[in-house]
Amino acid sequence: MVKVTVKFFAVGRDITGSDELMLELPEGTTAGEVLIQVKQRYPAFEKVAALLVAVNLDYADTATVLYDGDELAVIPPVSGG
Amino acid sequence: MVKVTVKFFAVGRDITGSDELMLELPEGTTAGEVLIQVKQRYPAFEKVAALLVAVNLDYADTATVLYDGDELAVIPPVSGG
Amino acid sequence: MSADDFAFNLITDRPIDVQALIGRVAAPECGGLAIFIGMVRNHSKGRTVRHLEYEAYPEMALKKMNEIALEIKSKWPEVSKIAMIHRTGKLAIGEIAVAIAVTTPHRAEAFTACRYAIDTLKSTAPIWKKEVFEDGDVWASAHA
Amino acid sequence: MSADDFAFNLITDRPIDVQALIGRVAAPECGGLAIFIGMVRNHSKGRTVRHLEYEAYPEMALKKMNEIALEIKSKWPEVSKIAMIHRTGKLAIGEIAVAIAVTTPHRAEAFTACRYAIDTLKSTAPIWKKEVFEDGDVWASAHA
Repeated sequence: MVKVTVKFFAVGRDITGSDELMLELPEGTTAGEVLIQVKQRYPAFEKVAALLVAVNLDYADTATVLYDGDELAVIPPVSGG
Repeated sequence: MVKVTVKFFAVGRDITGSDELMLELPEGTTAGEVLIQVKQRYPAFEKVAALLVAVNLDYADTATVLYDGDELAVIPPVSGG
Repeated sequence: MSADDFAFNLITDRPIDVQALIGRVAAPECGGLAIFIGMVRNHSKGRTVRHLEYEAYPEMALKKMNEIALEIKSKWPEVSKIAMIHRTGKLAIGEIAVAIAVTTPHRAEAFTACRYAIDTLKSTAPIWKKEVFEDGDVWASAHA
Repeated sequence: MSADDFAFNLITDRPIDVQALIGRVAAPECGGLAIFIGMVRNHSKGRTVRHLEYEAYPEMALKKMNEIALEIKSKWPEVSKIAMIHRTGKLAIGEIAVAIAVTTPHRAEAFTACRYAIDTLKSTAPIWKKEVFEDGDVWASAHA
């Protein structure tokens, strides 16, 4: 098993009600699989268009395999500036 | 006769040694004719490329006729900014 | 090359001081300085904005800003220095949300690089804006 | 339309305060502010500059600046406010010679209009720069 921190921001934090959660996942789990889990747990994410994922501070493909200690962030559409 | 103020700036002021001079000119005198007089009086102006003339705060054609009270400025190449 | 060599990037919850920003990028060999400042507008999509709240994923936003600086230096090697500051927290109308300054020996590249920096920051940096209206609030999703 | 309605232009022998300049153009409906700042460089055409001296034909320079502002407003009607300040007198390395600020609701026009303003000011405003070197001085004739 690998331990991964999942971080939420903005509308994502509003939906989950928390900044982050810790997940224990089978080895080989991908970023995309985590995103699916998150959407199942919090169906309101389905209403957020174009959700991206970052792994360890970089935007990541959904096929990215997660390792122990990784930080995955769920990135709603950005609106800085 | 018309009275015209001729103003000098930058390299022009260095050449003439003064900010301005007053000229009394026959009616119908043009800006270009004043420029020729100035160059005759101060031959060093021949070394200044692309001298422009302004009449009453606007760039003016050398054919511009001068009237009593006009302010003519001899404008060396600008280098602001 | 590290972004630290020529870039100063910051996510802060304190007001942005433009004069200090200029001090970060001023260089004796550079004559041209372009700055972009994004301020809080009093309306959005026809609605009256009361204030904004900015939130960032600060570690990643800073990493993105450093990447943008490196990318700019590689696209426009003439660029001497660049500084990008984005504010977080509650901002009133007219306050500065983001400020970007770029110095170059000649001005053309300063404008181009500054424009590129704000465009790229807005589309990639993980920063979010909540628009607070008289009658509710919404996380902005467009980066117009 | 008069330039006074949306423009603040100034020729001054006092140091230019960028924060005050921003205050001149900030508008609650405008989110984008582009600024260009021209600073005194420590070299010119390979020679070491000790300081610069700027001289203006102030009445005409101000008239040109107002004309530039009107022209910008007609080219880019979206422009909300514009401020142009040019300094005269003796300037040390790193001091600000010129600062131009333009606000628009959206940023693209702010950059374009600001770029146009500095380019046009440099090529048309009757302002001259004397470069003082270690071993002499010269009135600059190019407006690079």
